[in-house]
Amino acid sequence: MDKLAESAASDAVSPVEKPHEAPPGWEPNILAFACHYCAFAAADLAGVMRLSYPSNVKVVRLPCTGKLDHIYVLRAFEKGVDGVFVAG
Amino acid sequence: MIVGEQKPFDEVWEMVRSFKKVLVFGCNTCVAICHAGGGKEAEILASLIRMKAAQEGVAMEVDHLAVERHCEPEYFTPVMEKVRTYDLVLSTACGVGVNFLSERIGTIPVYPGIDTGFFGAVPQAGVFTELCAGCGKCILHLTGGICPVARCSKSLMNGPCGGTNKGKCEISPEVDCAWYLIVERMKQLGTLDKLYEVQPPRNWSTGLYGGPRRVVLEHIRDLEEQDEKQESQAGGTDK
Amino acid sequence: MSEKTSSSDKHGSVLVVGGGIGAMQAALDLADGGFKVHMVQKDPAVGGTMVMLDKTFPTGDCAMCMISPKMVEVGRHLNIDIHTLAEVVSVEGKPGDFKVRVRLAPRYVDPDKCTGCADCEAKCPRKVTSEFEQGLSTRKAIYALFAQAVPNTRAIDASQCLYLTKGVCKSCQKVCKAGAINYEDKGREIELTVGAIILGPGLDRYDARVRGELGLGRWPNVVTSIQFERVLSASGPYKGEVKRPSDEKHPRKVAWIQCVGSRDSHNANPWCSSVCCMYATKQAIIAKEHDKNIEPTIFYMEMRAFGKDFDKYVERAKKDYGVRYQRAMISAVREEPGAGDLVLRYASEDGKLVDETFDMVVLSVGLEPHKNAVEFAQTFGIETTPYRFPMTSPLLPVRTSREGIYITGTYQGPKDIPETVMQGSAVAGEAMALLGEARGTETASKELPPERDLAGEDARIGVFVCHCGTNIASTVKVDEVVEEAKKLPGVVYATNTIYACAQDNQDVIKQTIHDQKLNRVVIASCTPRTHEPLFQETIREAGLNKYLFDLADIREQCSWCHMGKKEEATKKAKQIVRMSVAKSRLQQPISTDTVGVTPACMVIGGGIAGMTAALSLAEQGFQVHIVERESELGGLVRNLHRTLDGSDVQEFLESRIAAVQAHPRITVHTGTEVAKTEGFVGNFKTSLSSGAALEHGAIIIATGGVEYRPSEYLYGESERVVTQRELEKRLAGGEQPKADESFVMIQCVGSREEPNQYCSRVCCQDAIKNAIAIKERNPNAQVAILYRDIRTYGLREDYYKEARDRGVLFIRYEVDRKPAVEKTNDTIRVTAWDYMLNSELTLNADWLVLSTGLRPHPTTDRVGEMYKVTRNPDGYFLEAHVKLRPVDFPSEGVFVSGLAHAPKNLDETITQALASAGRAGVILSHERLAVSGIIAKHRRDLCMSCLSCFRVCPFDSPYIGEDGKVAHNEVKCMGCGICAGICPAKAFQVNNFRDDQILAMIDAAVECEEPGVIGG
Amino acid sequence: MKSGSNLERVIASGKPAVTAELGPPMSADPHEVIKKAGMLKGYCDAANITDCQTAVVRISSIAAAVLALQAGLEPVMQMTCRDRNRIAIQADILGAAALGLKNCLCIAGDHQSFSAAGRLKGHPGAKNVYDVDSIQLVGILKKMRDESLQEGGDKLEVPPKLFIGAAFTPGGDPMDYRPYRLKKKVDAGADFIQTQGIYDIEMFRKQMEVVRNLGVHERTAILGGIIVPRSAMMLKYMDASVAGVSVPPALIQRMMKARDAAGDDKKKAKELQEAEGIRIAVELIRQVLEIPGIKGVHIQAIEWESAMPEIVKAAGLYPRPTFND
Repeated sequence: MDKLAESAASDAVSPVEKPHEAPPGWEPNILAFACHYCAFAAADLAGVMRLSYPSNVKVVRLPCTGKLDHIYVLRAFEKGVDGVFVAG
Repeated sequence: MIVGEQKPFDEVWEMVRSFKKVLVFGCNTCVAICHAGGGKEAEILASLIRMKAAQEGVAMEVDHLAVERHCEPEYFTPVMEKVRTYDLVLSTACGVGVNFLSERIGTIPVYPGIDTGFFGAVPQAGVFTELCAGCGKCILHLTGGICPVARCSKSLMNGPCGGTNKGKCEISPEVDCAWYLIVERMKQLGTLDKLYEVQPPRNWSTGLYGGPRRVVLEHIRDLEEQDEKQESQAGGTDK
Repeated sequence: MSEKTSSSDKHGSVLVVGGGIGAMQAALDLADGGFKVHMVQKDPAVGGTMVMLDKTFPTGDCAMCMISPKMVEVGRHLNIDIHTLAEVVSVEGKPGDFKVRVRLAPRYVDPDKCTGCADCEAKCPRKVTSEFEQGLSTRKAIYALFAQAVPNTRAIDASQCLYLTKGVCKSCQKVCKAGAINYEDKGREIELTVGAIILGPGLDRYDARVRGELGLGRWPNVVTSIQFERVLSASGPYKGEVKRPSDEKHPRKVAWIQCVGSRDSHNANPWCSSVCCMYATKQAIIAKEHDKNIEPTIFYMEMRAFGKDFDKYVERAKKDYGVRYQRAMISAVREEPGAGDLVLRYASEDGKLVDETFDMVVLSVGLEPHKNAVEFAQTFGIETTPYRFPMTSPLLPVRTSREGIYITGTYQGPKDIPETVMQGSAVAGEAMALLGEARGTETASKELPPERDLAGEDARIGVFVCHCGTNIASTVKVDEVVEEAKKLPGVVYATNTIYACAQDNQDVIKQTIHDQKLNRVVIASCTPRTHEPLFQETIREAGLNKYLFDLADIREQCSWCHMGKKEEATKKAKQIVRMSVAKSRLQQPISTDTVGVTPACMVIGGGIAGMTAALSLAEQGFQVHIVERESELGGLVRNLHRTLDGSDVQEFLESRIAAVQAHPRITVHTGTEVAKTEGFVGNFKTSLSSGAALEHGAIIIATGGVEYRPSEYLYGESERVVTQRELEKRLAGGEQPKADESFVMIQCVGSREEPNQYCSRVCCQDAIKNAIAIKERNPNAQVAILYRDIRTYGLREDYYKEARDRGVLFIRYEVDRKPAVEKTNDTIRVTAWDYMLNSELTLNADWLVLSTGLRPHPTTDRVGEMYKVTRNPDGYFLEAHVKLRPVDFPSEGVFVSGLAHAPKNLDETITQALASAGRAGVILSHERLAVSGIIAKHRRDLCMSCLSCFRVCPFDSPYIGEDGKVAHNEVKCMGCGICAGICPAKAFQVNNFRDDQILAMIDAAVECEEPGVIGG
Repeated sequence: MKSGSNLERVIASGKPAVTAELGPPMSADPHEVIKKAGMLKGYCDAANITDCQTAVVRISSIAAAVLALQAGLEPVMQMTCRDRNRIAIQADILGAAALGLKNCLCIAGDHQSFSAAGRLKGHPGAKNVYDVDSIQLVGILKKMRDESLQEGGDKLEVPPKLFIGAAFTPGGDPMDYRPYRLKKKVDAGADFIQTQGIYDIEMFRKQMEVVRNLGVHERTAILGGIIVPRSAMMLKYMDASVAGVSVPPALIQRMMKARDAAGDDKKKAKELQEAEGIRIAVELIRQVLEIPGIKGVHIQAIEWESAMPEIVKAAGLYPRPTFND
């Protein structure tokens, strides 16, 4: 492994892409993957307490966030979801 | 098992960007175990390529598929008809699989999706370590079961060089000095005296340096030889 | 209904009085173990004190998150009847057969009709100070105690209701679409027949207004600790923001005053409340986590961090959170006029009086028996102590003076959550032992129709969209959602319903399944966390496999959080339904397996913990094998002669050993160790070093601990230096101290400093016990105790006082200034720093007595590795959950008790042993154990035995089979799906959370939306 | 005489031998080598010409050795196993002998990732060779010289007459194995041994005792390695980072004392430390030479060749013996 060459390359090209400018009024479409036992319960509590948040957040319940598969996240992005929130 | 790592995505993208119909083709044996190139990783890589293509505005169809092993034709022959419908096969099998499929696929290019590394053990989940270099001439009985060819940075045969520092190799404090381990192990085994003898220069021709290798089981070799004989005899009568 | 009939005159049912965590644990263990439970709770909901807490020490876990599933479980249990707003009026009869009369106060809301939608609460015009929020906010006259209340039937506060007090209003009745409001409710009395009674009414909090000098009720920014819990709580009055009541400003300097109402025999209660040191530490940490600008100071007299990992928690509070611990008594709190700030006056360590200003003051209020504790005890015919606690003995810690009546939790004396839970399981164990033969005689089970075979059927989904009164319908256009559902593939029927969960609607659902030939059901209503089991039961009663159901949450996760945004909420509700239907379409019937249970238990360790557990289980009717390494039973208790209250330990031990040896169901294997155990819950196979082979369904690890053998303070170099245990032996042997004979005791020898940064818990009492014994025999003998903190927690505080009254000298030392000892001609000279006098102090001791700590037993690691159970950094076994599963291990069917778990006193060891017997009894009482449906399914044809699953599974359900390849034990599987996430071969899929189902949901989540532009 | 080199003759004479070290430049300019050779000439019996030490490209050892020879300094060419296979090695050996070189030190060579311990770019991506190791290399040279045979068995018409050397790191771990490995080198045919720099005399004494018990000191000439310390920092670095080198704290303190005596005066601090360094080196030379079985010293004044005359003189090793045939 060419460590020096590698670090030189990463110096030259930042690994983080520059964020695109969001058009005015644009709201992200967000999909959350939530653990049944904690984050999903928290989402429930948010409702019980009538806490308001944007409606374009939807929750997929998982038995544990350890169940999350890479492909879930990628599929969501491929389908046009703007943000994935994994909570557990 | 064979250990590989997925290639940096930018490198993959440069390979595939000019193709219209790409199959990411996984292998479900060694490279699946090291989470580099099994069906699951092929699916992930296909998804990443599709997204990159969409971002770059490149029209591209990307699918994924996986078979048990790429190094035995019986596994991929049944899907070859489908495989041949693509412009490019991006194989996430090890280098063996890429070569092997490439030879048999016809005119479609087969590109590597992973960098094939080494034969590795799995000391713990997600960790793979090189222990054998496949040199073709095993001397582990002389070195306490620890291979100096694979695990000494200089493949030394006669004990540790002067670079051993606190049991670590001079190339990095992270790397164990194989000879340090060998000496300690041989002490435990009570066979340190084996290390008092000079090992003469090795015959490296059993390894990669002797040219590509081939192993043929004896009974198969006999058959091959018989076939050759028959062919030459047949050739002889033709003339 | 009954599975079997009792052969004796004992009843297979138990009355549990109280609804806190201890009572709930007892109820669940009993009901799961085959007994009918009647829970009588004076509040309108269960939950007790724990539901009011924000977080718990020392792990910082969220209290509500932990207790809420338990409450749901209690609320739904087929064999637990909850009677709320209820009080026991009289008890007659004998053990095994009690007649109990219970008075039910009127609720004015019909629980059979009320769906908990809370529309009434919204409409009710009457605001009332909220008891639950400790007066920091308001509730309505019709109310639920708290958001997650179980049962969630509302109740009308008759003293506040405008209609019931003034005859006007009826708003609730008008708005209730379920017709559940009944102003004519008069309450009633019922009679219950039960075999045993468990009392767990808990304790009250000390009313700190009595101590006017501390300013509670006078200065608004002086709050009680329970008020501060609500301040910290995300569901509390300030939504978790730390604010002070007077001006809702963020306080910077916050002071905690400890021992308010505790350890004060003149003005308040003489006992120690056991939990305040730790909860103050927790509150300081959590406050700091919520707001990093807060500077917490805890004013205390003695830091009683005696529990498992408590000392480490306090150290972390100091080092990582900068919590200041100031050893000082606060004499008065006064408000600075105008600012609302508070000035605390105290004497600093050097004796100077200091005035320090704080923004907010928290009073760490102690615990005390309910006002009516004596009457309560009289109702049940049990004796009380002068302090009004129920009378118990350290050797029979959960039994009252009346046979068949047991106590649990703080009612017995102040204690923390895990000890309360432990006692819950312990009383369950005791009741099971008493009523062993009546097990299963009064429990109900359901007769269900056979499941319909769906072979060859396409999905026929029925969708029911719930209005939830107005909860959903006022925000979501339910009709539109129904129309949308009708268009979805696979949906053959869709309709709306006012209350999906209402009893009559269950019949509607069943009829619709029948009429429409539905084979899958989606209900769009509320959260699956509470309502899924109900609907699953409904469709199962209609002959559908219960896993052919999905709940689309359009209330908690839609209407309630998007109020006033009708369009958006409707659109989201449609998407949620679409996701649910997409999943439902791919649902398959799941057959659940059962495995047989060997009704026997192996107990490792024949000390008092092991023997107590064994006797309880044997009484419950199970075979027990005790495996003891030593040649005789008894363990560490063999060295113990008296308890702090003077009970004869040796006599008790002899009686236990005799009982164990005489019991026909107990086999003792002494001089033996476990060689190997294979199998899983219900089906363990063990071979012993003796060659014997055992089959058993559960394992209790009670391997005990050992006493630390000191190397410090001249131990072993002078015969005048002895341990407390050696002194105890001498005293038990009848030694009479001479007048002026001097005993100097040093505490914390080998405890509370690295590398053993934990309190051994027993040593303070041991020292005081021996000190009192010396003084009793010769008041002129001199006893001095050099200590760091005297930790006579709970009711043990009395003995601390007694020792002081008898003239025992207590001299504090700090760990960085330990006493120095040296040999002189005939005495030991001890030099220490006296912090009171600020000078060096020299004591000439005839006897130097070392209070040595406890250590894990040397076999702990080996046993731990054998059963794959982890140890904490100190080497003690780590339980499954520090708060709510204190005797369980993560591996099902394996339990812990006694010193193997952590240092503890004899009564606590006995309690924990009973608890482990209760927990094991629950498992052993089943002929077969059902395997959950939501588990990972393993496909061996896809698996390549890479061991990824094997390495990550927290429950060890994947294993290497006899053929050398990975196999999966579904009995151990908890369905978390970590294996499925990591499996490179996709050989694992979790039932009902299969990849194809999740992907279908993801796809459905974005269908019909404007096409997404990737990358903006 | 195996080679007839000056070094061999000094050793044969029984007088303590002195070798030095000359690092070739990263340059095609021969003058640097010639200049350094001039400085060392007369103060040592031969000087090692390093072979791309620390895996950094410099004038090749053979070429630089020839330059030194022309400048009147007897060279010890170094041959690492890193860069050449046995074909290239033997070819170079024949060439070197043909050019008149008579001493060769066989070593494994620093790994290519070394790159002057990271101070230079180097060539960490290079492919190393290590066809043979240093012990095998000694054996090959001996076979060429004494049997006129190549490693593969083919005959050599005129064998290379070389005085064969090898290295010894007495303080390297595993320490108890090191003397046995030294014995292997001698068994393979090493005529002389140069050790890694010694600061810990006690350790070296103990290792030499084992060496003597193995009888190795009688079959080869062991030259103790002396690395002339130049600053306290250098000593600390070597103690912490250089494999097989440990520096007793007392030596480091001596150096620090010398540095601190100068206060804030940097120039003076350098002078004082260099003077102390030379004193330490001289003491070490004397101590090493007293150890039974030691036949000389290998003095490395790294990039400080100018210090050699003073050190050699102060150690009583000047003038160097000369032979008039």
